[in-house]
Amino acid sequence: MDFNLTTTDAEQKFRSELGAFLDRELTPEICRQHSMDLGLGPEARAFALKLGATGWLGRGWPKKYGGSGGTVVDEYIMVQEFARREAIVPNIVARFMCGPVMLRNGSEDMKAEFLPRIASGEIEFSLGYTEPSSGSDLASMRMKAVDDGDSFVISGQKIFNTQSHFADYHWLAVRTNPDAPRHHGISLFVVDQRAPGITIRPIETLGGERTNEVFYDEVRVPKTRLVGELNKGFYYMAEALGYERLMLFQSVRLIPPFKRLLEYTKTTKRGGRLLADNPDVQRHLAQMATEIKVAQALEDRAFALLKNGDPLDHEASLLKLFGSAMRQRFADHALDILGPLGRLEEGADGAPLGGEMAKLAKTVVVDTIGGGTSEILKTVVATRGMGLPR
Amino acid sequence: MDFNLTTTDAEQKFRSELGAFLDRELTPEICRQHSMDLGLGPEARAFALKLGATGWLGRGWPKKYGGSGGTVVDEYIMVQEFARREAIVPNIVARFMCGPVMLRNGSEDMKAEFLPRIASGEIEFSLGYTEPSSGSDLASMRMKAVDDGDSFVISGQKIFNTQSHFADYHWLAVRTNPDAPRHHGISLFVVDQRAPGITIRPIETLGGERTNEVFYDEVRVPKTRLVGELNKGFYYMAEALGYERLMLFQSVRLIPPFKRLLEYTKTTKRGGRLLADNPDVQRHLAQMATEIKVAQALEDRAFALLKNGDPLDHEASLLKLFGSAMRQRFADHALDILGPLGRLEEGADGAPLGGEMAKLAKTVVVDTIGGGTSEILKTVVATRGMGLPR
Amino acid sequence: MDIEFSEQQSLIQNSARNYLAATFNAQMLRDFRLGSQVDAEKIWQEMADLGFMGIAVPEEYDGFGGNFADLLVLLEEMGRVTLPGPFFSTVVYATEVLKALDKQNINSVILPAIASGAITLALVMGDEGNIFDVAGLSLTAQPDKDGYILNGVGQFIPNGYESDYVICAAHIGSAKTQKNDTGIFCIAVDVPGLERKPLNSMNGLCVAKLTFDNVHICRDDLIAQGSDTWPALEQAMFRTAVAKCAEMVGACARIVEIVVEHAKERRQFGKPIGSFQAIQHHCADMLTDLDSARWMMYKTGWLIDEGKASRSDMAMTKVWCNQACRRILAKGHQVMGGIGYCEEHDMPLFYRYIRMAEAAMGTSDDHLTIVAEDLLWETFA
Amino acid sequence: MDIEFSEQQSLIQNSARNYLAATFNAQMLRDFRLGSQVDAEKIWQEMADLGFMGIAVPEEYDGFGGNFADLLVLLEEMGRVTLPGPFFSTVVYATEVLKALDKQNINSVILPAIASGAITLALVMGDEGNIFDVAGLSLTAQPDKDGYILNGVGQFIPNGYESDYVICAAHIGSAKTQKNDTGIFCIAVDVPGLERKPLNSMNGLCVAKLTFDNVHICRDDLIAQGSDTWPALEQAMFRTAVAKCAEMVGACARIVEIVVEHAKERRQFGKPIGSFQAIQHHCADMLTDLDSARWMMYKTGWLIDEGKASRSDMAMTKVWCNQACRRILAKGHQVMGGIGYCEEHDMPLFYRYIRMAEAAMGTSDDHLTIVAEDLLWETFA
Repeated sequence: MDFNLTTTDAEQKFRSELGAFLDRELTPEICRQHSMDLGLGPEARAFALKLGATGWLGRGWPKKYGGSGGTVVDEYIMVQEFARREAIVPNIVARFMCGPVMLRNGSEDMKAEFLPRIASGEIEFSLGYTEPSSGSDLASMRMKAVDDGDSFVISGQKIFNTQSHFADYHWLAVRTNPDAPRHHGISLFVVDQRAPGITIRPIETLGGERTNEVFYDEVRVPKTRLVGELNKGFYYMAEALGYERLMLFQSVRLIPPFKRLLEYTKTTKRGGRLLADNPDVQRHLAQMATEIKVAQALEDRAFALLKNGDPLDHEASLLKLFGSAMRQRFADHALDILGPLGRLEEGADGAPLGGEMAKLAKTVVVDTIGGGTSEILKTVVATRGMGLPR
Repeated sequence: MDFNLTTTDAEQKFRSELGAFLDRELTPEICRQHSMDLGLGPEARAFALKLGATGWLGRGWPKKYGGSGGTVVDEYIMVQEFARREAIVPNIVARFMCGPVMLRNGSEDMKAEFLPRIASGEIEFSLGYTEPSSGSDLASMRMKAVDDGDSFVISGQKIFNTQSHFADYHWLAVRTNPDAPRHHGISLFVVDQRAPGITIRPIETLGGERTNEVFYDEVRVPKTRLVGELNKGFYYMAEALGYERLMLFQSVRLIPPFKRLLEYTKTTKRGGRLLADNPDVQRHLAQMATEIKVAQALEDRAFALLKNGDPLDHEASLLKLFGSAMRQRFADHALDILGPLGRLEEGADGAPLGGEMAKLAKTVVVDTIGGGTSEILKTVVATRGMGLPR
Repeated sequence: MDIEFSEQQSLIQNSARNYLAATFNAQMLRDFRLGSQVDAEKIWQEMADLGFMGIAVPEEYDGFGGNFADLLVLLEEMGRVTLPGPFFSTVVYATEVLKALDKQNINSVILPAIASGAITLALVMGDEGNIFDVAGLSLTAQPDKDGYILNGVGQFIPNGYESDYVICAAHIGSAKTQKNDTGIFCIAVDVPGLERKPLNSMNGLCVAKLTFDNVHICRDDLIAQGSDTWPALEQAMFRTAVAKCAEMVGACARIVEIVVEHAKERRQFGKPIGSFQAIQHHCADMLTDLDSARWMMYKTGWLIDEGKASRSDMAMTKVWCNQACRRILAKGHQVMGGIGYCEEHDMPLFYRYIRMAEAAMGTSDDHLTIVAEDLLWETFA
Repeated sequence: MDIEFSEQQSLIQNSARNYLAATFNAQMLRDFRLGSQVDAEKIWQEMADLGFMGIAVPEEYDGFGGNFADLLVLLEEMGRVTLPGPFFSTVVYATEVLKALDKQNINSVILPAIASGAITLALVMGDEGNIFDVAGLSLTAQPDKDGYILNGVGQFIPNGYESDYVICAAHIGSAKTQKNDTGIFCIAVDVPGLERKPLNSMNGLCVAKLTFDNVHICRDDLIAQGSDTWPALEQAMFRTAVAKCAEMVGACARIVEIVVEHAKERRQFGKPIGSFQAIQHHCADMLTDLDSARWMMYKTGWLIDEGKASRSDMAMTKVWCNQACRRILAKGHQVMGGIGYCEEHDMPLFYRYIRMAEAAMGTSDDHLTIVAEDLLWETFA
């Protein structure tokens, strides 16, 4: 039994070099652009290219596709080193969601075209899965691609495509065989996000992030942009889920905000008494700290399975269930600790910690919804993880 | 808007006279016999007859059936006055579950035979509903009554018939038409609990109460003992549910134990400090007190509907949902307050409050299960109370 | 026992529901949050004309003379539309203080003006929304020859930016612990030395920071002082906490309606999501929390009107409403799914409203502490 | 990162699971709870022969020399059958203290006897299960000419009635606050003046009250004293708290198995109840709690073996296991329905076991207080 992430010298070297790079290059502005989903500014774009140039962004991928060797441990090191600095790996959708699927299932041409540009930090993708009437029931999607010689012609609408306003490509799931059973008629395409016929409408969210509706009006997509085999799209989407959930969710990200909150309670008085001396505040803090540690233990276990080559199925759903609910409890505790002032937002005179907990509280609302609702995930855990009948 | 229970002089007089009677006559031994479901001893039997002799047990029923007039307010006063003294109205199943159904649906002969004996405190009933394979899905019951001239012949098994070992009559639901849709083929009978062919096997429970399995082997029941119409039994069972739930559940019963716990914390030190000075203990106590008060407000609302003649449907389910979960939280708080010693039981040297919280904790386990599981009740609230599709 | 609304209460409910539903829509409410004052004065006057402002003002002061439960009925309706503006701070917060202080010479001037909609008020009490501790008063008033000099900062003052007058509780002199030295002042916001800054909160610009820098107050602006002052203030604060619960219950009642409607209409896996047990049970939990909060709130209101409400009764009400409404909000979002996270939907209005309300007039922790104090010193009955 | 059990741990797991499953059945466990000692000696010796007693005893003392994680693996198995008897008090609680004190002359005598199954031990520490406060030690030891006189009451002592020896922590002299004056004694239970009374607990007679009435102890029975004693004891207590978590996790793992089996087999409304979303989601919640508790427990065990576990790491583990296991227990009963409430079913065994364990070696409140203390004084990493 060994919970050490880095066990080889190479891994340790990678971690420390990457850490040093990030300490040097990551600015608050870049972190802000990462976390807001409002679009990458020039700073974040430049940073992505700089990281790409080191070869580290492609760590874990074959060299011929722009990768730099290394293992899944390196990928996890990368994710964690960014997370502990409250940043996100640049072009994360391309790097951890679309890229790996392409690597396993894409044609040689597709891989050669896209993977090196992902590894170089050049391009980002946006997921095009959800439709207004297909949320939890993703397999009911209705947006269609019609075969038309060398290309498909696509019309319809997607929603909650969070990166579409700044991403370069749309990772689009559409129905290609309306007559097949639901899961069997869906294909994945890589579509130029700026192609003629595409309209992107912004959706403002409670948490302040931007997401989008994306409308397709007879958009022509060459057949070379089909990912893998026709009508296998749903399986490609599903097979990557465990890996994605682990790589995208890192509770270590909560540690810096927690430390700031802790420090705030040690230095701020309410009613003549330090917050940290209030037993209610103490209980909230202790519970928050405990739950972060528990989440980390669960993540360690999931990563150990992944590293071991074991399938990461319901374990990833369970991890997301735990982590998302934990983040919501975290925000509730934080607001309880901060009281009325904790409801002040960025820019308000006297807002504790610059209003970050008010912001966090709004943001985490979607955590138990997006990327699989808790209800769907619980059913997955119960049926796939525990063998209960469907 | 008026939350006063007693509004007329007659009601106030009844309450104060009944209260004085109970203060005089109720002994700890009687309360113990009431609460344990272990069977009524001679003291509790004698007490029931004494109460019956006052005419108050039949309060709310017509005089010709042994009642003494009065209103549903009087019935509720009776329930509450017993509950606040941690006792239970004697022969409560007969008085508040079987009696009212009989009063509405029974034949004249049946009413004349049974109701006066209920009102006099003489007889108790035991519910015979659940079967080993029919719990939440009560309508699937399989125990059958076969028509045989002047009587029915009944064979089969019931389970969780809590009073059968001391009750005089079995209030038995059985299938009388196997061909009808599930809810339409069930009838209710009054069966002498000591009739030949009936075997009662005790079941010991976690909470220490006794319950029973009841086996019927060709038990012959005269047709005069059919309650109301044939095959209407399920509806009779259902129509009484709201009334029963309100009359059987009274959160005021938790107030005396809460006060004893409170007093204990004010007089007991742990680690050199009074428990009552421990902020964790304070928080637990405040939450417990709050929830008892909230339950009382919900009960007031339910009773106001009942008194007003409004149907008490999902509101009673909601009340039971709240109250049962509240009692479980209450027990958890109590154990948290009392720490290790709170796990000592009656008779153990040093058990706080004579081990009553350890006992309570075990007892409340069944509260969210018996009399309708919380899962079933939530579905009732959602579908019947909120109009969600079945 | 009769929990039906009185005829008068039903009238209040209907008139408020009809007016508010016809007046506010989601876009308007979002605009208000971001600072728009379009139609604010017109709406304010219409509400005054409907008698809303005078609901709890005694008839002798040109009010409607309603009891506390009447006020709760109205506030529940206002919660349903997440009503913005200085209604609560004027008609509840400030009015409760004025009624509790019961100074006829003051009330005969201010209460009619409140009832007619002529003025709006805010209240400066304790530090950072801490309203229950006399030692935590935000301001000090130093006597000088023709009055007082007020200093200090009122932080997180509801509607402190858009009100005409501010009622301030201040320590007179320098001692900061005695209840006897509390003075109450009523001052116009244009007094020199008072700076008001709106604060960006989760629910927009509905709170403010008021800085008093040597503000000269003439003697007549002291409206109460002495040993009765703090107890009266405290009583008003607890009643106001219960009133806040009515707003929260109204908001949550509307959340439950929105969510149930969605659960009936939204289809996934070939059927309405409301036919799935998980969704049904979320909804049942929401209704359980809503009903329990609602009846606790009205029962406490009735106790207040009967003169029987203890401090604990009122504190428990805020504890439970805070806890229950937080759960309703969370489950509501869960049932709504992604669409409820979009600002164009109604849910974010309620999110912002409830998050502010659960911290207003005392958090759960604040009130549990009060309940515990009383439990340990008084009798629980 | 490799969370697989080592080969040795798998051996321990298999051997324990096979032996315990073959040895215990529900009826036997109920009888044990009610005081039956049938087969107890035989079982004890079999377990010793299998190496269970020596698992954490260093090889130099004739033990198995396993690390802390090995011990956790074994305890998880014991939790699965709610193992009764003095195993935990002897092999974990007392052994951890002895190892922490590290007195070779003592350990060379006692540890081999533990490993061989020759003796059982109990431990008397603080008042009423309060094991983390030096001021709360239950006993005082007054020096006299040839030794000490022990007085005091050890309340709620795990397996205090059926053990051969008692290790006692006592204040030497009369001062009750200094960590330096803590002395540790090892005494045989037949010493005059020691009265032992079994207590009826939620899990039967597994705790006792030990009254020391002028018990004369000879000087040699003092096995440790001085400034290192309390820190060593404290370390042992925290490790033991983590060990208790392993038992709880084992019990809950078995609850989950029982419940899932039931949910697959029990049919209502024409289908297995496990096909209803409400039941599925209860089960998923249970697994989430179980996995999180389990991996937190093993990770902390690993940290302990690496010498990197802080006091907080260990306290957090008990906090979370207490909280998670309580929920698992409650949901387990809910899925089982009425049958799980009958004493003849296995669920009550687990109910009683978990309710005791959640209070043993510190409640959630106790450990949260410790975590908070450390958070406020140390760095959180």
